[in-house]
This record gives sequence, structure tokens and C-alpha cells, in this order.
Amino acid sequence: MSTSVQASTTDSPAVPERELFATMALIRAFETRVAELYRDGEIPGFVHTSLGQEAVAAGVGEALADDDYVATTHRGHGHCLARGMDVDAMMAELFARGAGICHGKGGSMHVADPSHGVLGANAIVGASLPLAVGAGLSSKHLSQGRVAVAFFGEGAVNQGAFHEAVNLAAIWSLPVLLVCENNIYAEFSDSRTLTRVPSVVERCAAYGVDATAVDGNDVAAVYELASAAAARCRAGEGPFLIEAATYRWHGHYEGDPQPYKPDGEEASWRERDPLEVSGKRLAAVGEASAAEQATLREEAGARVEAAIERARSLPAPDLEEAYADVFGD
Amino acid sequence: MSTSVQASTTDSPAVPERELFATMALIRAFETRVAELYRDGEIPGFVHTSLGQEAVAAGVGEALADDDYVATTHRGHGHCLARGMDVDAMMAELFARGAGICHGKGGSMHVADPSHGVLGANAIVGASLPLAVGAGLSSKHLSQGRVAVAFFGEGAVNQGAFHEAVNLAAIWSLPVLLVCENNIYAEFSDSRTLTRVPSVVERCAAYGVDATAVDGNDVAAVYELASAAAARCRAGEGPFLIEAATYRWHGHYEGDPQPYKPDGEEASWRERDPLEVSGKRLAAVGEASAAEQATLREEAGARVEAAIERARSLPAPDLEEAYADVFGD
Amino acid sequence: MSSATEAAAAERRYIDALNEGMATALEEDERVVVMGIDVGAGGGIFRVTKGLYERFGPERVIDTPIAEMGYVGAAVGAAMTGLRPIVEIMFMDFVGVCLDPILNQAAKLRYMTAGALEIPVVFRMQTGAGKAAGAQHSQSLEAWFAHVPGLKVVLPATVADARDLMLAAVRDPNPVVFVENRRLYGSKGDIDADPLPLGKARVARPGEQVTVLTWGQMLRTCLAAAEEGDASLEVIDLRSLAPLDMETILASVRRTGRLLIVHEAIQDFGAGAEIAARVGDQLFDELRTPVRRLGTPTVPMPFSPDLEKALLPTSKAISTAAEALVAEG
Amino acid sequence: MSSATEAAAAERRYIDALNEGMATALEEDERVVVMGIDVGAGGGIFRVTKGLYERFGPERVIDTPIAEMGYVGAAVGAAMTGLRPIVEIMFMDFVGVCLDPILNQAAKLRYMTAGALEIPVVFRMQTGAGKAAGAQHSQSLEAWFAHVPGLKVVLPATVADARDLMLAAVRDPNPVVFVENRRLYGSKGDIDADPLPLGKARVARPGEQVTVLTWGQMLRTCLAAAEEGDASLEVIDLRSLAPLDMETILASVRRTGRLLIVHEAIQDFGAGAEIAARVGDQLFDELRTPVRRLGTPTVPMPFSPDLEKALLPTSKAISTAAEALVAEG
Ligand SMILES: Cc1ncc(C[n+]2csc(CCOP(=O)(O)OP(=O)(O)O)c2C)c(N)n1
Ligand SMILES: Cc1ncc(C[n+]2csc(CCOP(=O)(O)OP(=O)(O)O)c2C)c(N)n1
Ligand SMILES: [Mg+2]
Ligand SMILES: [Mg+2]
Repeated sequence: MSTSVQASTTDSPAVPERELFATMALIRAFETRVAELYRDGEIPGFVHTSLGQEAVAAGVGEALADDDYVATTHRGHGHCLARGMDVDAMMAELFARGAGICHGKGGSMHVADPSHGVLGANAIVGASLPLAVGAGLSSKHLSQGRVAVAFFGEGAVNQGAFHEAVNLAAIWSLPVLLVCENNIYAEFSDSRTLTRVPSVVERCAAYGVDATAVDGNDVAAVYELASAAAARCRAGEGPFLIEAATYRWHGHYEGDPQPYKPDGEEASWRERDPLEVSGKRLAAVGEASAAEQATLREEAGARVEAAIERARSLPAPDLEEAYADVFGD
Repeated sequence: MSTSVQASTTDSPAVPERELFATMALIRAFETRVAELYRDGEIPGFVHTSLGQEAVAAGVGEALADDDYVATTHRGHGHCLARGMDVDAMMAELFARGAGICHGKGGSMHVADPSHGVLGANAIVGASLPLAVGAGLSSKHLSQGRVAVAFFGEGAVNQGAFHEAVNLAAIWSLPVLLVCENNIYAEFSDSRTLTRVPSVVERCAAYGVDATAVDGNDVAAVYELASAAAARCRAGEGPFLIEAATYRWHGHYEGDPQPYKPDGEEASWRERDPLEVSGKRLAAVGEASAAEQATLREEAGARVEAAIERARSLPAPDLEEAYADVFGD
Repeated sequence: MSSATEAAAAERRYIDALNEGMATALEEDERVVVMGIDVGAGGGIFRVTKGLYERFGPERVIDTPIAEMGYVGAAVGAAMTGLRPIVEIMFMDFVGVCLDPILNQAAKLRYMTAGALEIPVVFRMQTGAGKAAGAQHSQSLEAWFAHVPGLKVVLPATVADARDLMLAAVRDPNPVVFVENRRLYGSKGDIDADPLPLGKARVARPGEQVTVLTWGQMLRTCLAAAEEGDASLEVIDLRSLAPLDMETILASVRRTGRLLIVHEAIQDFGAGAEIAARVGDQLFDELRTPVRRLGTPTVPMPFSPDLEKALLPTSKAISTAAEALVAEG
Repeated sequence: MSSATEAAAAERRYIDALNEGMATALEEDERVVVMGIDVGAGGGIFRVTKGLYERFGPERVIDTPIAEMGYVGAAVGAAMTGLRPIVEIMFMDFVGVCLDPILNQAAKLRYMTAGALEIPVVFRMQTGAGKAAGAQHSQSLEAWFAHVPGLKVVLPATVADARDLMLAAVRDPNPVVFVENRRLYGSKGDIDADPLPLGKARVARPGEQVTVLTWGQMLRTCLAAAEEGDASLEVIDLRSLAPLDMETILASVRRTGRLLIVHEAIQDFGAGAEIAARVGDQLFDELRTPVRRLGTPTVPMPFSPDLEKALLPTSKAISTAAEALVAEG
């Protein structure tokens, strides 16, 4: 049950590695600066960055069609960027500006852009799962062929919402792609101590849902698997779970001193930097030299810098915003 | 993982089949009369009987020590009787009398007797599981060697509470005995349509918890398995799950017309009446002849009749009862 | 002439009017689906959805496992993505296992996305005491939902409203908590030609001396009190707690100078308190007597029908309280 | 002399007083355990339980998976069977995933068993807005719990109460909802020599013209208003919503003739309504002016710090409202 989707070189589309790299570069630049801006007090609230996990967001994001749905978590910036959320509007949101994508009412933990299928980051662990199941139900009911993706961490797997939602996706055979980013930690805890079965793929057998583990720091592998899985969903074969092994370079939240990370662990993961894994391949096949990669990264940095400058210059929301959008009519 | 506890004839205590039969006879008599009394309007509220499932209650109940804990469900009469709950006080409770075991404030769905370790029937599907995990935590923390049993139906397995509780019992290695009565139906639904993995034993692998299926209509088999499992719990080997295949002869609630049961299904289960399965064995080994069995059943009937007569004669609770026991001081 | 139109002429039961409301909603809008435990093939545990499965099929009338967090969350996700689900929570007490999708998702995501997400979902919940269902199946928690910005809360008390408010709730672009009282299911009445909109209270019986404000099942009790007692009572059926039609309330109390609020829910911190507080403030100089409330005392609902009856407001208690107000000033 | 006693002399932070209360409880009673997500090795996400794990070990200070329904339910089960758990729900908003054990189990099982079960459990929840945490991490839902018979609800506003109410809650034989406001964690103050019992309100500042009743974090704002404004305010720190100390409230309002209730929670259907309703009734002839309330308007809490600030009651708004009352009569 755990390997029924293989990244087969014959069926799969060619891997758009250059685009994947560029997306990762954008996420890297965005998260790096957000961490600094948060430290410096320019971004308020809670912030959870996905530095080190860029390949999952980019690989899955690129594998989806434009109108597919994504429901994500407190650590959702990368997923949003990979789905094409406007960098300016997103940065402005983190800055709590009126021109933010949610008019300053959502913030980092709630950035959303339904026009890009992004149903939102979510501050409740596990909440993305039932919501994505609902989106999958809509897609099936309305015969839209849209895939609904739920991103979640391995920590969320212990939540009842995971259990109930995966079972529903299974019995209703919904086009739901379950993407677990297993970054080892849930806050300060090593998730391997919080279950006897740390493999999410194995746990998934309880629902009769096919699942495959993938190297979450290898964007091409993620892309190939996600493409195949999305195609399967679209073909009406029901849900599929991807467990992407990855690592968050930063703390649970920005500022977390991370005493719980054993010596050397982070360093060894940083050695497998998703951008370098991909970059090596790009250089090897001659798709993008080191210099070209540096340019892509600079462009990403400049894009983010421009968004920051713009965000800084924008005003806070009008006070009327506080009272708007509670109800529709 | 699914067969690590075997009913081995050498280690197991001798099966007290006569006692088991007597307990089943008591449950049968009790439930049969409760169904009638409910139909006749003598018992108010909601009533869910366990007719046909007596072997699970008796087998598990007898396998436990006096101070073990039991948390059960809306269908809990049998479990309570098997744990020695006073028949008079229990019947009086169902009649909503002041002398009821809960002073008329609990009723069928909430009969409880902490003095017999019975933490109560419970009207919330799945609620027995976290409560039993808590009782197991107490037992372990206070080094009491008490086993905490959670009874639940196969329908409850789809609840988040099941998922979370089993995982907790596993990682904390608690003396929790999980007893799933798989009677095929959850209300009007065939539970096999509500999951892709109808075997609860299989689903249990997701938690790394050992589990064994048993013929829930064979009281000796249940008893042997439960004894071995309880011994394992007591020895500090952590939780264990028993999936007992059985069938409820009556509807979900008394009065349920049961259109959902296929023709012949109930009849075929009635052919494997737990009392007859056990009775045949008792007669075969010469422990109790058919006549003696009839006497045991008559005694049980008389016991229940006496409880009914008594309950009928008792007054409703004093009105002050309504205001008592909200808080302790 | 459809059968629905024919039926509109005749007197019918509350439960049939609910069914008719759902049937009409399913008929007039493809996007409407009904979801819940046994709402489909089984026709609902109380038969409220009887026949809908046969008429609209399993894709529109969807049976769920016992997994409220999952399927209520899925309903919310489906509502965000184009469906208009009517999702049943069998007993209001069960919100204990599935509040997050209501509290943190449905109620807030329109606001947090600055209106980009629309969430037209109806949460049907059956509520109320008086059937000896015990403390876990008898609660009236409407005050909780009224306290949550972003939720509408309707409580049909009449046969007409059972249909009309159902239709209004389904057509509303916002999440609506739809509270049905089990004791009303068998009550009979006519359908109004001209439905009152959601959000308007209704003067159910004009009177001169005391305004009696109530909702749900207590309307009948208040009307009985008006018949039985000596004071002239103006009985208002509030119909919805959010929106709250203060205009109708204030207009009535301005005339009578006296207000008695009656509800089945626990009086302390119940919804009546809000209305009492507002009227006490806004009509400080016009009130002849203090605003009084009559609800259930602060105890869990006991199983015993006698105790239950002693706790719930009676028509006698209502008329006595009203007369006391008249005597006071 | 223990370090706790030494510390008692000096000024300390609210967060340290909470920690000290838990430490003392763990010290004085073997049966006390602390449970929650990262409360152990990690010392708590806000460091409230810092050092307890090192001092009392992993069996007494227990880390849990992200599985609130499971571990909160287990805490309730443990409380029934001999332990006295202090269980943390990290943000009050998360009760959406674990209300059942609080609402239907802890609050009701003593009553339903006619006192046979005692459930001494403390539910710690951190609450409040003002930190740009967004709508899913900023709610004050104390009114919900106060509406549930069988729960005590305490809300320490001062450093002294952080310790004293914690100890009182742990020693209480009933389930206690213990509400901490994150914004108070860093506030400083002394420990009282003579703790006020749980259930008594405290006159935090005597005054003549208007009684200002509040709790939790708003106490500081009300005290500031008393300093800044022109009216003479008597500020009462309610400390607990259940029990509700009407005696202290009525005595004060009898003298001042005016009452302003201030809370951070949404004003509509908030806890202030109950007190306003009671005072409006019981002091109808003595009130000089209507009872006024000041809470958050009926909108989800926006992320933007500017909007958040605009919604929360300020000292200016409080003194203005108080002055308006004085001007009114
Ligand atoms: C229901 C709920 N419980 C607890 C939290 C607090 N919390 C936020 S993130 C988090 C850890 C999540 O771990 P994981 O799912 O592995 O995601 P990661 O942070 O590693 O991306 C916790 C416990 C929450 N937001 N919601
Ligand atoms: C949380 C919750 N959801 C739904 C119900 C309604 N309900 C009561 S019993 C039941 C079916 C339970 O099925 P199963 O667990 O198989 O137990 P059985 O009735 O077969 O013994 C349901 C849905 C409930 N009591 N609690
Ligand atoms: Mg993680
Ligand atoms: Mg069953």
C-alpha cells in the first residue's frame, strides 16, 4: 500500500526544475526576510517560517493545476507562494496593512487567497484536513476535477481531525491529496516520541489510503510524486498521502531557542539544503549554471525586497475594516 | 501484531464456564425485560440493549480483578452487570427511582458504580476511551496494578477520540484494555461501509498496539483472551485491543424497526446464541446439564423480576436530589 | 402542482415542515447537500430527513461515519468551495466533539479573508430536555453560538418557521446554527403564506401588561401561560438570537413596561441575560418593573422525568412570574 | 525554609506566580500531575511550567501529543480515579477540539453519579487578544464555561491570585476552568499573605461614584481608568465567574448606585450580561443609572494591531463611560 505511486520516468511530465528552483528561491528569500523582520518587530503576531522545507511547497505547488485547492497550516507561507499568491499582497498582510491580501485581518497564520484556490493558512492544528476533504467533496459533487490538497505537519497526525478526515476522504473516494511535512518536530517535541509508529505512511494503512514517502528536500522527487498523485486524484482514484521527510531550520516560532535539537542535527540537514540539491542537478544537466542560479536567487531577493519596501510604505487598515466582512448579504 | 496474545491452555486459568453462563443468563434476563418495560413505557428515556452480545460483557467482566476500572457506552447494561453492579439498584436507576444507583439522575445511558470500578455508561460515542486512558494513567502513576477497560462499538472507531486515546495509551504504555464490540452496525449503518478497513485489529496497527480478534459469541474464548490481555496489562506491557465479533439482536434503540438488517442475518446470529454456545459446552463436559442451565436461567429471571417489582414500588427521587451533587466541597 | 405545493395547504407536523424545507432547498439548488449520521438511507434517527435519500440520491443526502469533527469540518470546507451543505449534529450536546469547524472556521474565515470566502452552511442541531435523555443529551447551548461573531442562530418554534427558517438559512450566505427542539417534532400547525425573514421576531400573541419573550419549544409553554394566567401577556417568539431583533422587543416593552424572558436553557449566563441587560439599559426609564428571567436552574439535566419536570419552566411558573411583575409595579 | 517561602517575600511576575502555584501543588500532593503539549521538557510554550519537569520528573509533568480530546479526556478520567491533574489547553480557542471532556464529562459526572465520582481537575487555558495573534488565538470564552453547571471558572488578574487561585483550584474537589491572560504573564506584583478564597470578589480600589466590575487582564485597564478619569471609581476584581460573588457586587453598587461592567470578551452574550441582568433585577430601585457594559464588539478579532486596539476597551473608553453614567443620574 505504501508504494503504489512511483515516480515513473515514462508517465511523468518532464520536471520543470528551473521553475521549481525559482519558486524555492522565492520562498527562501521571503522566509529569510520575514524571520528578520519579525525579530526586528516590523511584523507583529506569531510567525512560523518554513526555511529548509521549500522543496515540499514548490514540488507540490508546481504539480497542481491552477484551480486546485490548498488548505494549509500555521507554517503556510511557502505553500501560498508556490500557489502564486501575490508577494506584495502577502507581505503587506504580514505587515498588517490595509492593502494586505486579507486587508490586515488574517496575518501570517491566516493568509488566504481563494482566487488562487488557497483556502488559507490555519492556526488550528489539524483543521486543514477536514476543510480539504470538504473542498474535495465540492470538486467531486460539481464534477470539477479539482484536487484538494491538505498540508499538515507530522504533529497533526495525532489529532482526531486527521483520523476522521482521512477516513472520510477514503470512503467517499475524494480527490484529496494529503501532504504531510514530516519535519521531525511538533513545537519543542520530537514527534517520534509521541507515537509508536512514526511513519505516517504506515499509519495511513489504517484508512486503506495509498501513501508514499518521499525525500522532502528533493524538489524533483516531490514534484514527480505529487504530479502522479494529483493525476490519480483527478482520475477519480480517491485520496493519496505523501509523507515528505524534511526539516525546519528555524525554531517552531521565530525566536525559539531550540534546546531540543540535538547537536549537529540541523547542520546535517542544512547540508542537504533543497536549493543546493536542486542546484547541483541544474548545473549538472546544464539547465542553469551556478551563476544563473545566483541570478535567480537575486531576483527572488529583489522581488521580496520590493514587497517589503512597498509594505513598509502602506497604511494600516482603515478602522471600518474592523467591522466589515463579519457577515455577507 | 494481531495475534500476539493467544489463549494458551497451559498459562490460562481454567475457564469458569458455569459462572460465565450465569452472568450471561443474568444479562439476558435483564435486557429482555428492560426491552419490554421500555416498550410498555415503564422505563423512560433512551434504552439500548445488548441482547446477543452477552458473551463479551461476561467474558471480559469475569477476567477482571475486583478493583479494575471499566468505562463503557450507551449500550452498557451488560458490562455493568458483569462487573457486579447491584441488580436492584441498577433496575431502580432505569426506573428513575430515588433509590437508583445514581439516585435517578443517570439512567440507562449513565449507570455507574465507582465502588465496583464502573466509571459509567456514557452517552457520547467514543468518550469511554480517553476516560479509560486516564484511569490507566492513575493506576500506573499510583502503582496500583489496576487495569482500565474501555468498551466501545466499532462505530466509535471512526471518532477522533479513539485515535487520540489509543495513541496515548500506547506511548504511555498504560494498563488499558480496549474492548471493541464489533456488532456490525452503528445505529442504522453497516459500519463496513464507513471505513475501507473494517477490521479494527488492522486499524490498531497504526498505533503499534497489539490486538486480537475473537469470536464475541463464545464466552470462553473471550474470557481466555481477556484474561491473558489483562495479565499483560498488569505486567506493565501496555495497552491491548480486543475486537469481539458479535451482533445485537435488537435495534439500535428499543423500537427501531431495523430495515437495514438483511434477511436472515439476525436469524443466523441467533443460531449462535452465546448462551447456547456456552450451554452446549457445559452439557458436553458435564458441568451443567440442560436442566441445570434452565435453572440458572430461571434464577436469573427471578432475580431480575424481583428487581423490577422492587423498582416499581419505589418512589421517584426527592426534589432536592435535583439540586444535589453539582459541586462537592 | 408539486406535492410540496399541495401540502402547503394542509396542517402538518413540525418535523414534516423541516423535511419539506430541506426538500425544497435540495430541489431548487443543485449545490445543496444534506450530511450527517444516518440522515441518508436511514432517514435520520428522528426521521427528519425521511425520503430525501430516496428522492435525491446518496450524492446529495450523505451518510457519514460517527466523526463529527471530520464531517462538520468537511461541510464547512464544502461550503467555501461551492456547495451549500445542511449538516446535522444529531444532538446539540455533541458540539463538544466538533466545535472547531463552527467556532474557528465557519464563523471566522469570511472575516479573516476580508470577504474572499463565503461559507453558506447550515448546522442543524436538535436540542432540549423533557424526554429523560439525561445530562449529555438535553442541553440548550444556543447562548454559546450567539456569543460567536459570524454565526447566525435561529430557533424555529412553529411549524411554519420549521420550513421557512430552514429555507432562509439555506439561502443565507452565512453559517447558520439551526436549532430544532425534539419536543416540537410532533407539534402541528399551518404554513404561513408570507414567511417572516430571518432576523425578525414575531409577536405570537398580543397583550397589554407583560411582554414575555421566548424562543423554541418554550413558546408553547408561554402561550399556555398566557391562556391560563390572569395577566395580559404579549408573547414574542424571538426566532433568531443572531441577528437579534431588538426593535420588536423594545417596541413591545415600551408598551407593556414589563419584560419576562423565558428559555429552556440554563438561566445563568444564558441568552436571556443579554436581552435583559440590553433592555435594562435602553429602557431604564420606561420599565415599570425589573426585567425577569425564567430558565433552568444551574444543574445538569437529571434523567428522572420528575426531576426534569421540576426544573424546566412551566406555564404555571411563567404566569406566576408575570403576575408578580404586574403586582410589583 | 523552602525556596517557595523565600520567594514569597519578593515581588515577582504573574507567570512565576503561576509556576510557583503549580510547584507548590506538586510538592504538597503526590497525586497532582501537570499535563499538556510541551509543558514538560520544553517548559511550556510560554514558559509557564519552566523547571517543573526537571524538578518533578516526566511522570508528574507529562508531555502530550497534539491530541487535546485525548489528553484532556484522560485528565478527566485520571481525576475520577485518584489523580489531581492540572491540564493545559494552550489557547482557550483550542477548546473547539476538546470540549466534550469538559462539557459532558467533567462538569456532569459527579451529578449523574449522585456524587459517587469526584473530579478534581484544573483546566488551564491561556486567553486573550492584544498580541496580534489573529481570530483563532485571541478569544475570551469564559461565558461558555460559566453557563455550564458543574464547572468553576476562575480568572486571576493579579500576581497574588495567579498563585493563590492556582492552589485553590488544585485543592478544590471540582473541575475548575482556570483562565490565564497572556498579556498578564509579564506583569509584576506581590503575593498576599492572606489569600482570598476561591469564589470571593475583591474590591481592588475603593471609590464612590461608579462601581466598575471586571476580571482578568482588564483589571489593569480599569485601574488605569480610575486613575486617569474624573469620576471616583470603585473597581472590583471578580476573580471567579462561578461561583459568582453577588454579595460583594451588590454591596458596592448599593453604595455607588451605578455599575459599569468591563470585559475583554465579546460584549454580546458575554458574561457581563448575566451580572447586568442580575443587578438590574435585584437593585431595580436602587440603581441611579442603567447598568452599562463595555466589551469587544461583535467581530472576530482581527490580526492588525491597530484594529485590535481599536476594538478592545481602553482606559479612556472606560473612564468616559463611567463619567457618562455620573452625568446621567
Ligand atoms: C488544536 C491545536 N493544538 C495546539 C496548537 C499549538 N501548536 C501550533 S503549531 C504546533 C505544532 C505543530 O506541529 P506539526 O504538525 O508537526 O507542524 P510543524 O510546526 O512542524 O510545521 C502546535 C502544538 C494549535 N495551534 N492547535
Ligand atoms: C459523539 C456522538 N455522536 C453520535 C452519537 C449518536 N449515537 C449513539 S450510539 C451511536 C452508534 C454507535 O455505534 P457503535 O459504536 O458501533 O456502538 P453500538 O451502538 O453498535 O453498540 C450513535 C451514532 C453519540 N451518542 N455521540
Ligand atoms: Mg512538524
Ligand atoms: Mg456497533
